[in-house]
Amino acid sequence: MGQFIQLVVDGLSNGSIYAVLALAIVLVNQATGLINFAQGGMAVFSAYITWLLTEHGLSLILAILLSVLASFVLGALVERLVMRRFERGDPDTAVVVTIGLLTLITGICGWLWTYNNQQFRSLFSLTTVSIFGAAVSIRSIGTFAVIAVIMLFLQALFLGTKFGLALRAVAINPKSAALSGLPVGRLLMAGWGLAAALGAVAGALVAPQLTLTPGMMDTALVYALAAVILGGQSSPVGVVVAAWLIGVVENLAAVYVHFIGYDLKVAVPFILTFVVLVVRPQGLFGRKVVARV
Amino acid sequence: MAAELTLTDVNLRFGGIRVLTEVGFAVAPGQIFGLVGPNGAGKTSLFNCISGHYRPSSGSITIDGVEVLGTAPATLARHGLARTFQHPALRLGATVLENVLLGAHTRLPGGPIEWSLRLRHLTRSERELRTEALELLDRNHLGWAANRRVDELSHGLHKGIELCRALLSRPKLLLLDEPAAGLPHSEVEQLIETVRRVRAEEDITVVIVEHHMGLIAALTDRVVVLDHGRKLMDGTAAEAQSDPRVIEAYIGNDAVDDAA
Amino acid sequence: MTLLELQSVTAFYGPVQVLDGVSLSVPEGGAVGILGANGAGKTTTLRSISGTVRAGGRILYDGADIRGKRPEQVAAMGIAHVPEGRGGFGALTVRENLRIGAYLRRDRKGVESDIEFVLELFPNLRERYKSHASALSGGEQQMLAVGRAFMAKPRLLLLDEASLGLAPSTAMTVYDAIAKLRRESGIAMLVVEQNANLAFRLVDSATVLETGRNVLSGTSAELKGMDEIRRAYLGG
Amino acid sequence: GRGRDGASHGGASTGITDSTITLGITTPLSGATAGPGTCTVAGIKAYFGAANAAGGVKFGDGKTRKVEIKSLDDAYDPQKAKANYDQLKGSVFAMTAGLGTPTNRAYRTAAISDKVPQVLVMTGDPIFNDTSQSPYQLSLVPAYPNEGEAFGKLLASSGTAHKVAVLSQNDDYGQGYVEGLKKGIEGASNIKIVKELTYEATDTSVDAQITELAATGADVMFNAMSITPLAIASLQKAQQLNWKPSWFLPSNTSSPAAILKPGNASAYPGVYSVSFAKAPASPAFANDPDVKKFLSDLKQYGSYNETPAFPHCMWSYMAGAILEQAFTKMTEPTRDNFMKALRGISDFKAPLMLDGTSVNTSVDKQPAVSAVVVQKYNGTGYATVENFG
Amino acid sequence: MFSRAWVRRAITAIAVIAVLAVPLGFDEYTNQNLARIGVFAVAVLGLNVVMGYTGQVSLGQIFFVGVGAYVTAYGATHGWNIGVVLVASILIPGVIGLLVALAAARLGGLAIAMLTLALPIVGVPLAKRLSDYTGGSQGLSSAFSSAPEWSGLYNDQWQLYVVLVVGGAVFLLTRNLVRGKYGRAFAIVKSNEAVAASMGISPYRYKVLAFTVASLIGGVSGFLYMAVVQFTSPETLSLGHSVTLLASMVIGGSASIVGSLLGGAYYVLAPQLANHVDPNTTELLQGALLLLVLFLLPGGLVSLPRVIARKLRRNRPTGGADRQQSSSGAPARGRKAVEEAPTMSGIPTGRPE
Ligand SMILES: Nc1ncnc2c1ncn2[C@@H]1O[C@H](COP(=O)(O)OP(=O)(O)OP(=O)(O)O)[C@@H](O)[C@H]1O
Ligand SMILES: Nc1ncnc2c1ncn2[C@@H]1O[C@H](COP(=O)(O)OP(=O)(O)OP(=O)(O)O)[C@@H](O)[C@H]1O
Ligand SMILES: [Mg+2]
Ligand SMILES: [Mg+2]
Repeated sequence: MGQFIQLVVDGLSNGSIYAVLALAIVLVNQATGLINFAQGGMAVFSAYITWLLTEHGLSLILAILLSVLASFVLGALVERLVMRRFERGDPDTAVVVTIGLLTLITGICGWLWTYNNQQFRSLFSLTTVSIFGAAVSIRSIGTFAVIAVIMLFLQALFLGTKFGLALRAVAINPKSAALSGLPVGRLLMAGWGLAAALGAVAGALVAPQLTLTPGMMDTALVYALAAVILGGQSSPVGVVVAAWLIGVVENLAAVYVHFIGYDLKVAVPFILTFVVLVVRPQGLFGRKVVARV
Repeated sequence: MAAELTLTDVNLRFGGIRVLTEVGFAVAPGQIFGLVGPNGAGKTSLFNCISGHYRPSSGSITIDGVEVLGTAPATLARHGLARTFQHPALRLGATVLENVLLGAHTRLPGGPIEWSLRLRHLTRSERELRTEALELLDRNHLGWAANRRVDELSHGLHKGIELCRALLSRPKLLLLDEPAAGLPHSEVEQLIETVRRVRAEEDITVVIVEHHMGLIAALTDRVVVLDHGRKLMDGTAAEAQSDPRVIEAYIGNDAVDDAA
Repeated sequence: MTLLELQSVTAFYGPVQVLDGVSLSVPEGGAVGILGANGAGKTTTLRSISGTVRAGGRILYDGADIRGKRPEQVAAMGIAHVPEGRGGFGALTVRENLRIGAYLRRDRKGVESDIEFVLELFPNLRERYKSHASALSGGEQQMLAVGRAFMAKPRLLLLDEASLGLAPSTAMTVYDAIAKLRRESGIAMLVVEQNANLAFRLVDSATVLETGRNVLSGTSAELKGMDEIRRAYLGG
Repeated sequence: GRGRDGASHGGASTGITDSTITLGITTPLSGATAGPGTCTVAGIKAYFGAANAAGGVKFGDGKTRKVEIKSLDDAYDPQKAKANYDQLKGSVFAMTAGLGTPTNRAYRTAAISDKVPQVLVMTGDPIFNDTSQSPYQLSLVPAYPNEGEAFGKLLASSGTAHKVAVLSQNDDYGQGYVEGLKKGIEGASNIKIVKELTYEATDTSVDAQITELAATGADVMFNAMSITPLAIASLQKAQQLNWKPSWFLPSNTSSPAAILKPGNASAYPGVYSVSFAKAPASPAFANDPDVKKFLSDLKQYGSYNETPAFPHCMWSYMAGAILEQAFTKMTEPTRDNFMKALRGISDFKAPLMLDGTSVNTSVDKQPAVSAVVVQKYNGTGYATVENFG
Repeated sequence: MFSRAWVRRAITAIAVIAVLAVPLGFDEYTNQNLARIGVFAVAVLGLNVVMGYTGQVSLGQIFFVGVGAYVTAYGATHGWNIGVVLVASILIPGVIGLLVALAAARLGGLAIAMLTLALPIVGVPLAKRLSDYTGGSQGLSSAFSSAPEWSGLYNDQWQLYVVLVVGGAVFLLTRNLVRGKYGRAFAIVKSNEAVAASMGISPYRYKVLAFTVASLIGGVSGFLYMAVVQFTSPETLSLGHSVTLLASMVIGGSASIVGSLLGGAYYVLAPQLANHVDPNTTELLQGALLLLVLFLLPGGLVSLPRVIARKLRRNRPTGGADRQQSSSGAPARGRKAVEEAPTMSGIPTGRPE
């Protein structure tokens, strides 16, 4: 029983890693209609900025704040200078452009800061507290809390604010949005900027555990994508819940389902997602959009 | 053989919304049948039920006496049902001819392996259908546009292309969803001619949804009026146009003197 | 006072010229119709005004040339365009669609009361208030498009076949509502309409386009009296 | 079938002239393994950069040649490694130092049929040392089982009873270590393996494994792990669970600065590793002349500015020294002659080598370096140990 | 005068002969590179069938390449007849593809991308687990494609011939498939499933078909991979390569046969180019190259001639379209304008007859 709870707690803390990235992906998806493969790379880049600032003696909090700001600007610039050209074209091309961005950003990180692992200070301490007999680190709890806050913030942004509504409208139909007077370009930039800023937070949360390397987010990205689709692309709460679910189920399956084991546990989120999608094509929390004929 | 279509007590709901309630009527083979009613009455949904895109929650739909409820749309299409869409659904980047040829899909023989080998009889039937498609376009005054990309053409022409696509499949039951929308008056007359000619030549049953009462009056043998998912009346177009309930719910009082 | 004036406007799609010197003018609070066969360039004319198609010639709005402005800038100047086809925000609810229409407005109260006005006009939309726009019937989507344009409280309304797919009585209601709006708040409008009977209920004058050029213009009364017009557009 | 012979025109093999010899490397310089991959290039460039600066290497045929290195990135993709080899083989004398089992295997067959030496490559795969199967091959580092076995033997000879928990990478690397461990404790009744788990190199976390292993209450953790962040996380996680076994880490994830310190390894009764190279980060070697020269060569000629966290820099630096040994014994500028010279080195002590280890290339089925010593972490660096505990 | 058909046949024959002469004319490294391009062009071609033509985003194509390679390696090392090896290396991935497709085709849009993404992700540990057949993480080598003595060819020449013949056949068959009936069907499934259904095209069945064809072709690519690389391991089917295949498809030109070839060339040559410039910054260079190509040619490399033609047309000195206009007295709108313009009243009475 103790082990079971510990595994659940471990799973939640893994899931949190996927969740932060997934939230950023949802943000871009809602604001531009794209799945951004470069999201992980952008988060890594932001983490390097934070790291660089701390290396120069800044306090971690300050470094993160500055990095969030810088990332917002960089994200907006990426949209303006790179993505803009592809946004109204073939969506496959746009997705491949984000793949190119991922490669480029990873390459730039490797070139500027080498492919070696850099130690990244953690916002939260590693000391543990005991919850229901399971050891939980303050870091896990802190990460958990930050994610919950971001999740609620995004949920409120999308559903409750005019700005969020405008972001979504632009993604759905930029032409009509422009006819209604929405500043399409600026909204797209804002969407990317926000996602990049969120990526900076994600990077700072994840880097202490994964250590900072250019490819730090590669695996997490795959899980984050699964979480985005499982949770229902449009729902911040949905993807976070999905990410936690994936983390927990994966752990339990590895330990308790002998046939799966630690090598094939990676299949679990995908099987889970498949089963859910067959029953609920819109994902756990997504709302079905009917395509009428 | 023109098809016979019968609907009995068709019910359709989406979540809490009742879209169709106990709708039933029969279309005799070879008829041109009108389906009218206010916006949101459920006309398109009814088409979707017949063509298999929607699955009614209860009721029965038979074509030539065979129950088709729950049959996949592709299967129905292979058995002689064709339709157009209220909002034209064409491949915008492809040429008009390519779009129309799609209608001939079920008429082309051969499976994927034969087509990979490009067997001679396949290329021959493809050529023949191409010729047929061009003739069809010509007859519908669209021959000049055959090799233009669809997105280079104005919206008004899209309906006509869809009609040709549906006709190329040689259907025995044809469902037309607002074929006259967006056409100027003179074109509507042409459309009326076309549908009449098709019925005369092809041995086909046609069901038309249309808000253009002139077209309905000129073309249909019978009409059913839907309102809020229920059948309001069933009769000739003239009867419908003078039925006070229909005028109240649909045509509007001051439209009577204006209607063409 | 002329609100909008097109002077020899030209437009191309790629190398293909589709407008070849279209001229017309809409007075403040006036309503002008555009008639023409399919492909005559009616939609393109409206697009060149709202900035979705690049145009040559001159397009004067309030005396200033607005060519080259981006659609959102044009919209911000008080021009609302009800585009041809669906053009809605499928994954947004009816309510959200209407709110997007009012994006440029700052008066919260006014927006809410205008939403009420639109729902009054289109009872169908009230019934589907929380549905995604993509679930609506064809006519209901058209209502939503018109409603969105109302929500913008424009000075100039560009209507591209606003009656498309509307039931006769509804079309009438809409046109009467537009006429009322025009009377009450002095909105000017440029109306493309295949159903010329409807159009003439609304417009004071109209121009006929053919292959991208005006071939005929006149007041409603003048045009209605012409045989060719009757034959081609009115069915008489 | 036949390949085209690029091997020798009128005596001298490809890639060697009277004044130069060119060596080729294909190794991951991008992607997940780029960290150690970059190190492999830096180390050998450092060695020969210094040698070239000192005038060059004097060959056994009396000529002095400069050594040139051509390195290409294969991103750990076997197909790209083969393509790189295809590209290099027309201009290099031998392939060397590349990192990775599948990548080295991908062009092994071709190298054999082209008679291009593929030597001192960094893989623990034993096939490269079997002269009957791989006549033109020789790997540098101890086969993975050797390292595991060394630790197993130490455990077995401790005389006390131990329960061992095993966590290994799910590939030949991890399996090799575990195999070696088992061989080392064969017949020793005091050692019991209580649980064996694996992880994937791409995993982001091994928390669940550690949790499961901690529940066994084992007092020894055998952690055959090659991924830096996971090694750190394992050390951290076990502490969180208040599980403090003696710990074994393999040679390439035992860096005191990069892994043990952030993992707070001093919390454990003992952290063991095996090695044959001096750890430059270890204070014990701070004034070691080998280490000092190595670090300055690395900076100057390898363009590598940090103190390496991966041992691969040291290993390829040694590879340079071993190659130089072979060069000095080469009497003809041919590949055959080179292979013979390379195979004839015994008890050579390359720079940076720990006491108790040496290079022996004449033993079939063994890599150039097969002896390792077990070391124990002392809070800052390592010290060689003879006994467990 | 020669008839058009005759000229076409002659040109085709000359082209075929020229292509077949290639292996004899180039040096070893060029031949090897061409062979590699062929391998990945076939893989991209398969991806194009399911994604480019049918619109089902697949991140799993490399998995089928890997399975094909493993089957080939297994068969070749177990002394199977080479024909049997070829057939097995196509059919086994095909059957797996079919089974996956039966499940995946139920899902639409991104969900299918996610499910296919799982293939390489799960494929790697699976390949390790099935080490009895796959050689585990150490992989399998097989030099079954060495040139036979009777041919008198070098290995590289022989391998290139294998690629040319097998790959050429696959390209030809696929081109035929995507041209007529099936091409149209795939295209409408891509653009609107509801419409497809009402044309008698079951979206599900055609998605399954496209996916299966893609995996069959992937299997061919795997066979050729083994013939050219002669080694396979779990790394062969890693996700990163699948993503690169997808990028290559778009860069070559999606839904295009020639584009597939160009995509294969990109897949093979981009890393080599990057290595040539600076092996230490290959990722940076490849990312930059990808963005550069798509920036200039969003339609992929295959659109280059079209883009050049458009540029030339635009740069033509005043005249061109304008001149045409003044001579007809009507805006240049092709046939329609010319035929429609003259109406007596100035009001069109309908469309031209
Ligand atoms: N898939 C669906 N999901 C939810 N509601 C739907 C769906 N399909 C139809 N409806 C609802 O059913 C009602 C009837 O729609 P339908 O399209 O059948 O109307 P219609 O009679 O064709 O109207 P119109 O003349 O405007 O085209 C509408 O209110 C619509 O919102
Ligand atoms: N994207 C495009 N590319 C090329 N040509 C186009 C494009 N859009 C429209 N056209 C052409 O421009 C001309 C004018 O089109 P427009 O849409 O303005 O006509 P319209 O008068 O609105 O017709 P309708 O009544 O059918 O809507 C047509 O000949 C059409 O073929
Ligand atoms: Mg309808
Ligand atoms: Mg129009």
